[in-house]
Amino acid sequence: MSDTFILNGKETPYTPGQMILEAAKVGGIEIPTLCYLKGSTPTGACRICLVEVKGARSLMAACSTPVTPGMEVFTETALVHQARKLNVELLLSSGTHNCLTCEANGNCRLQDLAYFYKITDLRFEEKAASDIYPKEDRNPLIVRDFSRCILCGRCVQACNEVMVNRAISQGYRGKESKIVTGGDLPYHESECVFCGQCVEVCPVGALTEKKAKGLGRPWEIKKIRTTCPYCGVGCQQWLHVKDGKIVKVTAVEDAQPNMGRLCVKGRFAYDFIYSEERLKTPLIREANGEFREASWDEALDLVAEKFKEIIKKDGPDAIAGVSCARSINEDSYQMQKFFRAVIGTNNIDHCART
Amino acid sequence: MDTKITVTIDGQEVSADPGQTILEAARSQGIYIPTLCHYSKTTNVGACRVCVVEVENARSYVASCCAPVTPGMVIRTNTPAIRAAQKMIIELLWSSGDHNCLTCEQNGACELQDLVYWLQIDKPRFPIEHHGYEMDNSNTMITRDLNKCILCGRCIRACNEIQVNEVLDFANRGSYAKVGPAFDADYIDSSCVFCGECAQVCPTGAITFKQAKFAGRPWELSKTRTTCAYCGVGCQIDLYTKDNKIVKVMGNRQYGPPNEGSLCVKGRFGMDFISHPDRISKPLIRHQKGEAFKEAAWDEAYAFIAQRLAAVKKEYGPDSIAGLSSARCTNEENYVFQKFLRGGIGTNNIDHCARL
Amino acid sequence: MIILVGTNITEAHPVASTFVKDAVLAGAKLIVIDPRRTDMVDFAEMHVPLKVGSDVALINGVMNVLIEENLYDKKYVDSCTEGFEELKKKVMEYPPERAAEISGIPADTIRELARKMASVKPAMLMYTLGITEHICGVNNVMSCANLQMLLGNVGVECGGVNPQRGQNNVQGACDMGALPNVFPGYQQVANADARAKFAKAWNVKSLPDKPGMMMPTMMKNLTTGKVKAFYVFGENLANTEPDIHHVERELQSAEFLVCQDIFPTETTRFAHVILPAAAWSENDGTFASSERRVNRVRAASVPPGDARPNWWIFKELAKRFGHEWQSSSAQEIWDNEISVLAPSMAGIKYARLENDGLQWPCPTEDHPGTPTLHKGGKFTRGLGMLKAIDYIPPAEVPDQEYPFVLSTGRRLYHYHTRTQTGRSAGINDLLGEETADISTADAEAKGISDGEKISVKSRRGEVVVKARVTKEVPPGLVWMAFHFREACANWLTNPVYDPVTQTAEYKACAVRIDKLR
Amino acid sequence: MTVAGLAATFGSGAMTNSIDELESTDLILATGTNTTENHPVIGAKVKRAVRRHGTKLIVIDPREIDLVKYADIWLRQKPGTDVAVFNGLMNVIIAEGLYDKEYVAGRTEGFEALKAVVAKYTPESVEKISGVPAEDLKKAARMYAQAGRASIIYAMGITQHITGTDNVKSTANLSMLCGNVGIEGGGVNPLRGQNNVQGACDMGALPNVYPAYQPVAGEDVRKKFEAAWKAALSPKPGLTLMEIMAAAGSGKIKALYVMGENPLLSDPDLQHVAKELQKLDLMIVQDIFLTETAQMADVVLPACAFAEKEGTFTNTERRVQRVRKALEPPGEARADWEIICGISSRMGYPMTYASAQEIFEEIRTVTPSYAGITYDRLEKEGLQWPCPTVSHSGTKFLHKDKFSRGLGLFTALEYIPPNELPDQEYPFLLSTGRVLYHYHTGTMTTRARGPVERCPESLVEIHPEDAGKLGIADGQKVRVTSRRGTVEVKARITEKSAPGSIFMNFHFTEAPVNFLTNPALDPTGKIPEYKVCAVKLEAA
Repeated sequence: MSDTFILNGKETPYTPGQMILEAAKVGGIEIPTLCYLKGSTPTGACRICLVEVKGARSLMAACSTPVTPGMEVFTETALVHQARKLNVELLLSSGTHNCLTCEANGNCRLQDLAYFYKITDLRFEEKAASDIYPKEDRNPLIVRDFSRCILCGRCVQACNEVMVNRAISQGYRGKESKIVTGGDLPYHESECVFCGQCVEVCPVGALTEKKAKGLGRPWEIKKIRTTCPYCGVGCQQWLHVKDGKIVKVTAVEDAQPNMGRLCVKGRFAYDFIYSEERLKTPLIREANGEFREASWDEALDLVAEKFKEIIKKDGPDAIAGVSCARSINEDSYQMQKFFRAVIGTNNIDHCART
Repeated sequence: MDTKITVTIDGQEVSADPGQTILEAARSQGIYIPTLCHYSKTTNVGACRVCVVEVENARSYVASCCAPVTPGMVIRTNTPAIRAAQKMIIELLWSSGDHNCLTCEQNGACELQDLVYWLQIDKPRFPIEHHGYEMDNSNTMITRDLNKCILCGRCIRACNEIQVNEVLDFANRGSYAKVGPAFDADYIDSSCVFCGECAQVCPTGAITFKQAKFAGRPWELSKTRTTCAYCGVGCQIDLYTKDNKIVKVMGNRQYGPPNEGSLCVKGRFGMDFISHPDRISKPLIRHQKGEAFKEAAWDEAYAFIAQRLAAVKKEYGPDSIAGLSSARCTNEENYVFQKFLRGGIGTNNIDHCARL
Repeated sequence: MIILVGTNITEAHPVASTFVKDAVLAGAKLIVIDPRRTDMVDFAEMHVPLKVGSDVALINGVMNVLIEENLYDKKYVDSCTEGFEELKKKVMEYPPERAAEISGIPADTIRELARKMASVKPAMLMYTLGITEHICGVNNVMSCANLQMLLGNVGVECGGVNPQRGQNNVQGACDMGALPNVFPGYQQVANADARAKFAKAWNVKSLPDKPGMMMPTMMKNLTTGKVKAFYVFGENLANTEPDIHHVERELQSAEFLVCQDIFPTETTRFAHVILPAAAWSENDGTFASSERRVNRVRAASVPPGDARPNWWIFKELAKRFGHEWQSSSAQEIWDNEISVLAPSMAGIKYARLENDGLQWPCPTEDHPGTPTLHKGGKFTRGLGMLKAIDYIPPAEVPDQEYPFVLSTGRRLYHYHTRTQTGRSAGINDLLGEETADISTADAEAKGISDGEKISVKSRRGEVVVKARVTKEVPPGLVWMAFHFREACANWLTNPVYDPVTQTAEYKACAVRIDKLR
Repeated sequence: MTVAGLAATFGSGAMTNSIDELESTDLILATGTNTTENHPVIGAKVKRAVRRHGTKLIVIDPREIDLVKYADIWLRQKPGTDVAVFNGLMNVIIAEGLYDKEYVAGRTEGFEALKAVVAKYTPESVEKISGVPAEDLKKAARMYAQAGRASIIYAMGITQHITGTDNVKSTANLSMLCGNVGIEGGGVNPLRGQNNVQGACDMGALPNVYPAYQPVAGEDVRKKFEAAWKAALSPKPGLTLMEIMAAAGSGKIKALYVMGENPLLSDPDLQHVAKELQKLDLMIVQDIFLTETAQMADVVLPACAFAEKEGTFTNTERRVQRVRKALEPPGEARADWEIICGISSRMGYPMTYASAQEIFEEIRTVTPSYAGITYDRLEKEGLQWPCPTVSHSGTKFLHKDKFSRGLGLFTALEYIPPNELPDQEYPFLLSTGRVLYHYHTGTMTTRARGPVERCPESLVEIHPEDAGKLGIADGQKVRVTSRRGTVEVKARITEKSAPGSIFMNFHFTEAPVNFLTNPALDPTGKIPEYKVCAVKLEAA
């Protein structure tokens, strides 16, 4: 077919309109990038995805250069390598990038690239502390550390093009550049609805989750995939678990139905399960009206005995039950089975209506 | 027989053995006290002082790794004052050298980093000292970057007390203090025998495994515990692998015998052969004497051998066949091999190089 | 094109809303039909702020235009539906002018709306509780279906009538037969064959053939004594049901109330026995999402104290009645019982759910699942049924004494009665208390300023709550949520129900608002 | 050699005690072991014992090895005079009444015969044979006898002689004489050279025994294995390695199957071995590299390296430990057991194990000392056999209260000189062994960057006196010639070996020291005399 180009010497198919980065990925070549965010307009901001295109005067950004028929692209030449390495080094000087105190340590694309390109010292001087915007962490959920920000713009893309909450944008110019909310207000005074998608896509430690701070580094964490317990969309999540405790929730990328997105509840409202107020033992009401703790055997025996009594006296239809629209299918199944098969009534319903 | 004594740690009554340090007594109860210079099976030196605790009626904070418990002692490990002291100590250690994890191979497996995280230190209060030490890149096995050294002395004790190679020691004093072989020599020019124990015990990125550099971050590696393939000691080793390659080898310290975490140069640095290009990857058959080998499929090789062995056995009897088993193969393989010769061929002509 | 009816999607289903917004950015047209100026209006080509509860009239008006102006999909209607003539007859009673009178939407706007709807195909209609929480909830749903069938939008990709379920596993609870009339997989209890099948599977002689009570009936019957024992699993009825004062009297009168939950709630106060349950992240199991997708839920932490998985509690209870249930994990329950008994889920097994789940119907283990129902105009029941529907006003309409309409719903930062979100650090900081949302005009007229505490009162109760003066609500409307106990809208709401589904009319009742002295 | 010597004396051939015990015992006698180079981790333990626990150390070795630095007494015997030295030690101990009389009376037999023979070996006469000063010998004897718990460790320096078995028995004699066998911290402890020598022996990869040293000649044993393996078994003990080579040369052996060994670099008198192997009709080699031996084969089968398979090794202290798969094998390489099974099955003797673990389960049923060991039990630490039942916690040291054979047997032994001693034509004594940085025939370590950096090529150690006489400088190439062959190798001038003795390693195919070595065998253990042969030396 005619729609092919030459990728590292190999004829590779592409779909018209595809950028080099995407076409290469389909062709099995992963081109490193920091700013590229799948599904949004490429910005070419980070200059890490540079590739050599035969006949072009300079290296091209693979994320924003469309493939043309027969185009010859080289992704791994010495020149490319050198340019990418230089750009990583320049990014490293854009702020303070000492991983020692960074919550993103171990989950940082910039760090990955520095390692991949075997960078052993910082060639360029870091930005002076006085030239860096102060950290913003007055809201309860998201920490914005501008000393780590590389202005790649993924958060802006995520906010405007993915979640379309339109809360942040690129602001100011040149050395003063900053990712800002409307009026450069702190997040919690802005239009932000705290979906946290900006944190999800931040490739470095500029945007981190406040609640996860200090609870565990990425390598100490086990990821468990589950389904969100809130509305009926059924978003797929990763629970980040350390020592049996959830420390953070992120979205499962490329998974139906949410395709890597979450809302404020799904992302941040997981810790209710650790509330001290949780019911921890069966409770039985005493004659004086107060509850007392009981064993499972005692509580279940009591329920069974009372139900049997009522069935005997008033028939099974004198018992009714409401199942839970939040618990798992298997629980609802068990409950209706219990009502139908054990008690002998169809008086089983649930709050589907709210 | 000594009797147990009772002390109070963080309000909890704890029974301890006389002579036990506060640190040991606390850890036996699952109470966490951070340490850096402490390394089990070596002398407690109290060098880093991260393990400080409050002891009632003591005039100052006590380094728990060195202080023995005494009856009735009341110890507190987690007061705000102790945490503040620990923060101060860690910040001082941090400022004592170049501790930027971005370019450190030890990132993710650094005990100084762990404590900075654990204590939630945001930035050091003290100016960073730049020593400008040259890296010791003299050999292919161990890299030393003294700019990341916190002078905890673990490498020295490992070298002298665990391996007893007596190569490393402190030199100079005060802020010029550094660790190394005699006459501040590079490793390659010293009496070092490259057991790598110093790199294994180093809590920071000061002494690292050179061949592991840029071969994968700690969190990208898989760890498999196995038994070393060299001499008959049977050291328990942890192979750290990435992309089907061995990145580094560490002695397994989780379980005791036989090596209790130590390794020698072969076990530590002698594993390259596994992914060496010389490895045979396909059966080879020489169909006629004098001919060159030809690559073959397994089935072909099996059939060739079976048919030829059967022919020899038929013509000359089972005792015309012999097998050399291997002292390097597993028990299961030796078992299967001798069973094959005895049960399958019908000869006891089975031996191996036990005598070498 | 996307048509949103009675759904504040950015707050109630935020992630779903991002896909709608993405679609708009990519060029899709959006129509929002909602009394309130919800966030999605920013993205809409047209906002139709109809009067609360006038949905049937409006839709009938739109369909009137579609038929009058010959804009409907005749081919589809002819080949895939029945009942068109009756529908047409009924719809002819709702010329735009009449619909305008009821809905408050000008006749010309209704015409424009109809033409717009007919201009793009396919169009997807999404609704939520703004449609269902009315005494005419079923009628509203059927009207939406009528409209979409008339436009030929059912059974095509990116079309259809798509309810978004309010709670994470409403779909699953229904699928599992936690309904008075059906077994798992919607097999009728009245059907003798179904009963025989389940009786055999469950190892019992017989199963009750009479459909049971729906929840409001159960609760009513607590006071009549017809229901003696009430088993409430994971629901906080004392906050979620309309007219809390009344609900509490009902719960109070239960002879024996069992509550099974993860927290003490307003409802557990009335229990005789409380059973502590394992929470979401402490269970292995499955949820079914709005789009019928069965997804895995995985255990990531251990339950506190003695709390146990719900399925275990039921199994243990059954044992005390002499029933020994075999399955002893959620997976066994699913793989060995549910998927065996519910034909639409027969092909769904845990082993197949590792990644993106499966959408039922999925009848066999090699079936890929069903993303779009009624494909190619093939309805489950054969032909799509067009139903003639009349407008009925809400049960309680404003009058002199109670001149405002109260409508209720959810807000972004909280979920249901806040048992979960209220206990998650940071979320309360984002929204710490309930407000009564009122229009600028009403606020001015009443001299109420933003943030001021006011009284909201209905025939059933009164709450004192902060006023939130906003352009989101039209004059005459008060809008509240039911997340917070003190200022819960359900102290005020009207316990009247749709006769079929017994869904309460949360969306409309009459209230008055007063400045506090 | 070890199995032959110790089995005859105690009834069981293996390290009697555990590595762990070395660190806290009262005295260690190290003989014929360059521990810090060949077993560096055990070497560290010995050094730790000396430095940190006050353990006394006696080294008996012709070379000035590293451990000498740590030793209280160093006895530098002439190579091959070990029996004399040990007899001399015992002579002193018995003469001075320092032996454990109660132990000797209660737990041993053959004391009188021993006493009679060692009486001849006075320190003075031993000095004449071995060159060890009589006074030093006396001091060492007293120190050993009075130490309390004393452990003897030895390696190839003891076994690789035509008197290897006698040497081993001598160490056993000494240990029993002072009541050191069957106690913690004591014993006679051979340090095995290869990682799984112990396991290969345990598994019956020996011509005369089935797994767990059950003799093939034993009728009952054979019946048991015939039933277990469902095959008729030969009652005739097979040939040992060196005999196999000879039989190949004489045409009695037609086919040789070699699994993971490289006899063409490791066996003595290589040129002769090569000729013998050439005569085979069929040679099959299974290995991870195309070794010298593999290059001669008719079929070469690619095997998995240790990190590419599951299984167990048994270490020198009888500890069975797990080997785990960490990597995928290259190309089509397969685990050795899988290959054997494949061939066996095709030869009409089906072996169909699904995993190493399944094989181990079978091993347990026919190997009483392994019966209690399971993979599950090996998850954490290994288990030391004997471990007869699953509730048995393994055996830290052997012969507690009772020897495997009942009473410990003293063997009265006379000194026999090595088979080939220096003479005028071949005036130097060559000893061979290993260096720290390499292993065996170098297939593994010469393919590892670090070891090669430290030790890139073979060296011959020459004493400065000899070097001076011959005009050889450090680093110069020299030619070493024996009656069997010649090799060229770089000289390393060092005082490690005594004047008149030179030392070489066998790691490098470029300088195959086994061109030179003498294939004379110990009559019982059939081990060649790698440690002594006569050579001449000249600058190349």
